[in-house]
Amino acid sequence: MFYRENGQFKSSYASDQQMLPILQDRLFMAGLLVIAFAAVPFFATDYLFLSLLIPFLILALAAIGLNLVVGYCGQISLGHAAFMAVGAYAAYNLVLRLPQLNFLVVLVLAGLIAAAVGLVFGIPSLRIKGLYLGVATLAAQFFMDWLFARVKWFTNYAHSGSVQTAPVEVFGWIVDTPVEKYLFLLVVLIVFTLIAKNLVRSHIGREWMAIRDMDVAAEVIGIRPVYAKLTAFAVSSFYVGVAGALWGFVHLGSWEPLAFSLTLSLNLLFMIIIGGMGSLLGSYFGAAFILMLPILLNQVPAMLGVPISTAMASHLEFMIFGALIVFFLIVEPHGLARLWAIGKEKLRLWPFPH
Amino acid sequence: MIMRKHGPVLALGALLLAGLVAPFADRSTTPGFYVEVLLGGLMAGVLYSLVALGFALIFKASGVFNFAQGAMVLFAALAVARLGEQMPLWAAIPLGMAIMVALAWLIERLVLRPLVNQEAIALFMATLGVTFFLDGFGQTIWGSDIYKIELGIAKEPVMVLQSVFQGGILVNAEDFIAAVVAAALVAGLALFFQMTPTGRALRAVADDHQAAQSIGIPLNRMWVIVWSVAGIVALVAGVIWGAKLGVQFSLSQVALKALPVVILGGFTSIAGAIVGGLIIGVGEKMAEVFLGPILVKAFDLAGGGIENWFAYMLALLFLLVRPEGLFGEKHIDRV
Amino acid sequence: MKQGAKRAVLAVSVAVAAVFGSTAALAQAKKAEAKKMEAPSKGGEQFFPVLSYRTGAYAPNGVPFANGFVDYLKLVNARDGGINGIKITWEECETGYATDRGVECYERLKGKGPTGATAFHPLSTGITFAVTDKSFVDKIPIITFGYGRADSVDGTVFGWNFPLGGTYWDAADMLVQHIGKKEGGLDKLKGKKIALVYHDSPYGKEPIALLQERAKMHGYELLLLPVTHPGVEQKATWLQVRQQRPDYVFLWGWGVMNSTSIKEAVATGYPREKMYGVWWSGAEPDVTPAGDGAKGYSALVFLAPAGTGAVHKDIVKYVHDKGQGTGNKEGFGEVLYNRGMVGAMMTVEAVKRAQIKHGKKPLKGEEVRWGLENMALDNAAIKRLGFEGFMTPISTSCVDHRGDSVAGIHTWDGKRWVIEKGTTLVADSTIIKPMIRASAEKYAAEKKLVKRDCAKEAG
Amino acid sequence: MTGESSARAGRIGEVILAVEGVSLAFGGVKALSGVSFDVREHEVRAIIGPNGAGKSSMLNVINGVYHPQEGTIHYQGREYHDMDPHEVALSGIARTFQSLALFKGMSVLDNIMSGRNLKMRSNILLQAMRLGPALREEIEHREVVEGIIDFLEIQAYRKTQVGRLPYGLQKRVDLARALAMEPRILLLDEPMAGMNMEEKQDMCRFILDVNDQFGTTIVLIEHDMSVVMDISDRVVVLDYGKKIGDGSPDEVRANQAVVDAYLGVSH
Repeated sequence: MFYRENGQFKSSYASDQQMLPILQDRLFMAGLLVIAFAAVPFFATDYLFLSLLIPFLILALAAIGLNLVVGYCGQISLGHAAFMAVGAYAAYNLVLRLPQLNFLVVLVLAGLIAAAVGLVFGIPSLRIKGLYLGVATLAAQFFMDWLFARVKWFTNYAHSGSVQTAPVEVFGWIVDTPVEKYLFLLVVLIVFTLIAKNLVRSHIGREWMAIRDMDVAAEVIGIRPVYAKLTAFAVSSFYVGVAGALWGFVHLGSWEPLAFSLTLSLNLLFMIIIGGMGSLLGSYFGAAFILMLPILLNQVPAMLGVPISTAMASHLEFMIFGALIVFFLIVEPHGLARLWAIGKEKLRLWPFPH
Repeated sequence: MIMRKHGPVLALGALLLAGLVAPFADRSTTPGFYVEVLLGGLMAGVLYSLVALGFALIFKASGVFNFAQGAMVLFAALAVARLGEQMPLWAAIPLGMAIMVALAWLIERLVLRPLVNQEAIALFMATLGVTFFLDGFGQTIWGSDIYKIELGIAKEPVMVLQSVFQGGILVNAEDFIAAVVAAALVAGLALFFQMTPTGRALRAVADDHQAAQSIGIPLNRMWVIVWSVAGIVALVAGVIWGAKLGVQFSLSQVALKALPVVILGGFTSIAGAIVGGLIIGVGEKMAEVFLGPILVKAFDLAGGGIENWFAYMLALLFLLVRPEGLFGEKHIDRV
Repeated sequence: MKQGAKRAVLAVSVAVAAVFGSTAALAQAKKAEAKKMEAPSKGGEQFFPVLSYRTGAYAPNGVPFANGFVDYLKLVNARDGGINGIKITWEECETGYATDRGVECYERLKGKGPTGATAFHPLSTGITFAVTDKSFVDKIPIITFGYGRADSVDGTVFGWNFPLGGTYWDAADMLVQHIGKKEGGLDKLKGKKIALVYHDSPYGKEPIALLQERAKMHGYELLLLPVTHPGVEQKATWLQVRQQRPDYVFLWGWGVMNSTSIKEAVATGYPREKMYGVWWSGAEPDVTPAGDGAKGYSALVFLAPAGTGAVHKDIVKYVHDKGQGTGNKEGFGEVLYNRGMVGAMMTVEAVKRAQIKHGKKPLKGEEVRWGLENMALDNAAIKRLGFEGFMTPISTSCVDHRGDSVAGIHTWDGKRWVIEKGTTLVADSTIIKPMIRASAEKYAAEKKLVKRDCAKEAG
Repeated sequence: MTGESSARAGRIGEVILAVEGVSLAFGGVKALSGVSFDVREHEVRAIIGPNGAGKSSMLNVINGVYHPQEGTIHYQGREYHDMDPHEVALSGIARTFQSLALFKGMSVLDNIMSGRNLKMRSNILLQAMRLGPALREEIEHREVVEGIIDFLEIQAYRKTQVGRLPYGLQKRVDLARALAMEPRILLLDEPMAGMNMEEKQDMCRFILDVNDQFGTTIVLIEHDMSVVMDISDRVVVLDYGKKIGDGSPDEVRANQAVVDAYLGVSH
């Protein structure tokens, strides 16, 4: 009744091409932003910030990055945590060696370095596809794990191989309380989401999707697969690199190479499978879901008065993760984002059945 | 023409050969030690091959890249180890096999059948889900401690060939038995595929699903069979590996070692899994023992440990030269 | 720029402006609020967070430790009615030995209970590194007895870390001293070769600095052999051991890595008598999977050896016999179970101690710190608590967060750990102290920290 | 019909594409052996033949998906060698596909817009920010695409995901995407396969309109002889990878080898 586009006519292509063509969507989004910026900071507890919201914002960014290459360009990667590591260590060394740099510049540079590395490991995608590529990206994972653990320069000769960072400072603003971290990350995430949205609805995005959907046909209509695949890898690694730098500086504060292990790569992949491949919104859903599931599994049974042992809870977590992945692949391959879309479709017809 | 086709492969072969000879540049490498490293690599390779064999079998017959093979190895090993506490091993192993067959049936029913005709990548991701499920499920029902499988083989090494090499060569009975079992398994599988009607049907399925179906081969049953066979292969790998290193959660990580093997050998080739496993096993041990210290010295690294990525890099390089792998079949795009 | 994009950009820029404008004020308000939270809390409960790992690659070691820890807490409640009448509550959180999960657990548990978490045992050097930063803000002590950051002994920089009873630098130092003694003097180590087979994580890397320092002094060659997590793949490592033939191997493993190392040592024929483990590589799960092969292998033993004593009788009486035992009594009386118990006991004692200053009420982490900084567990107290023979006295101060580090050596005889009689090892502080100072200074500089002035706090 | 085709015949120009002695083999299987023919500007040229005659292989060779082992292709007087499909596309050759090769996860509009990709220039940074030039470019091309959408009468399906359209419409979107490239030569791979009579007539009309209105040269593969004969100027007949006939529809119809080939198939 209230959610429909009837009567909203577009008189120009520009207005037809805007991000949210339907008025209600725009209102909804504005409301969401107001809540995120104005309401959450006052109501959320430190725990909510530090354990859920802050990691959520960063992982959502990383998931968007991964989604660009897997969901939009169709090139599977099992090693994206490696590019997060590149971003994190690049930022660490930039801050260490060029302390006068503004942190935002550091972020962009870290992203660019990650993009360069991503480009190198994206090269196999020109010769190989699908599962072969997945295994090739594992090479990136294991190589980067090794590199940052072994080459002492990267960790500034820290005797334990673990690095520490001071709180982030942007234009004199020291981002150290949970609220500040949250707001800083929220702004970063929104900016990067907008950029990603722009990319996927521009011709570069169509090139990626064309390669994903039917690579031979894409080439025949003049798309250079080399360019499309490598830009996807580069942009994706850029995003993930920025996310890695934030993960290290804002969330962890100190870390070792294990923080960016294969487990994280697989978790990122699960985020986009469950959230929705080829959907930015899905990246948000997936990140939230993967982050919350273990926490809920640990807490809900206790709340319901059926406490289960810690061991059982973590075994259950494995099992539920696994089962859910299979479930989503079978029942809704486009993930939570698709369920959301179906919900909206229903709302459009409501209260009339058809 | 020949150079263009085989040039890269020859170059890679030359590189491998150079790698095999290079350690002698260092005078301190005695021939005896060299042979020990070689044997160590081969033995590790045999175990990689066993896991890779499971991958290849399933991929060949169902086109599924089964990430869960490692989890199956762990699950089978856990089952045998825990059952072995209640009963003699000769009973625990067949029972473990029965469990693996049941598991294969369940996977076919609950995971593969609903996903039939989906893209390969979706099936692959589904096996990722199966991996997680099995890891959790296995630890729930079997426990998460380190368990033992006693095959009753002496663990202490023996010195052999003292007359040929200075200082002799250290070998383990365990390793040789592992090699023999692996060889027997491969021979058995080869016979199964060549001689039995089921085996022939499986090969037909591998060649062309639709054609196989159209001549009345029930696809679902074939899948159950091939996953069962892969499960039994996983059990053999798990028992051998578990007897050597103990059965624990970490065992499932061996799957990660088998991935470069199938890449190198070609996804569809059983011979490839075996040869690839041996190449990777020898390659990474050689690299770690001989190349590692050189890199550590040259770049002032905090320790070697290059074997973790060396296998992947080797596979990757090979892939760029020959995308279909050593024994894989060339794929042609149709429009 | 046309409507749609323009509107979006406008919305965002307004939002951004609003954020930058309001954040400063908001942040200030929050900071002030944090300071104000001094109000006395109701309810007679002292909350203990328990970070554990009962699943995954490290479960064999994590399970007995957690069981011992929790059983002791249960004992204190059942036998003594809590700490001077204050009931202990606790919650376990599974970290899986992973840093990010550990941080999440820390955040989840730090505010629980009427007064927040008493003190954390991260049970992983990686997690210790990550939560150390947070301790400055949250003011909750982090107890890392026998692990964690070696430089955190320095209480003036690491105000909240308590590596009670020893660090990895101490452990490495003791091992070098021990083999020096065996060789007939530290000068005999010249030209010897020592291999360190270590878990490739902050945990395994910590001792390297000390071993290198000692190598410079005594002229032995140090061979570094990292083993990648989780440590089931060690063939190449031990082939290198076989090639290099080191005179000694120091084992710095955790979880399944330890037993695998011993098995590979058997397979490559390296004598177990020449292998020495750190105190985390000398428990039952580390040797039993290797069967008879582990016979002759030695490790440092620190605080809690295997066996049962007075306190175990109480645990059986008050906890197990009541059907309250944790995890099917798994590991009861083993090295790691006992160590878990000692960990819980030290925390409980710190709370008791802090109650002297702050009163018999639930205490905040900040108040518990005083107890940890003024620990005085002498032999009499240890005996009274039923821990005789399971630990050595510990006394700490604001500057020294460790106390004395004393350990012995025990050897696996194929059935049990046997303590080497008459071997008492004490770390050489003349070597370690300057290293601690240098490393702590570096940390303070990187983090831009203001150091504590202990003299002033005492006065 | 004859009158119309002779009127069109008047517009036919010089040879634009010449295929000489092309042979192609996969492993041991020969798909094409020594095939030669030429295409003149503005004409409608058909390649026909029974299943497995090598028609699709021929198209794949022309637009660079396969590289022949022997033979040459001259396009606009220049020989091209080992060109990749996107280079061929850039030089003005577009095609449609026999088994649909649309980007099924994208909307109709995006599918057609992707045909404009090779004409879009703004760099990735401009696109990321959607700043002036990138946005203007997007709108300019949108206008062209809207023209094509009107031309092919698919206005109603603009925002629909392609995978959900019925087959006949998908074929039209495939044609639209190729047209969006504004090609000089349009290769059509069985554009009428699987259609009913009405749809086939629509498609014929569109093909002739394209040829008339835009002057696009058309190379057309068809399995079904009857339709093709009506709309094409000249016809090449392939069988087992060899050329067995070439000429006007009437000449080909009279060719005994062609008749045998088709009869052979129907047996």
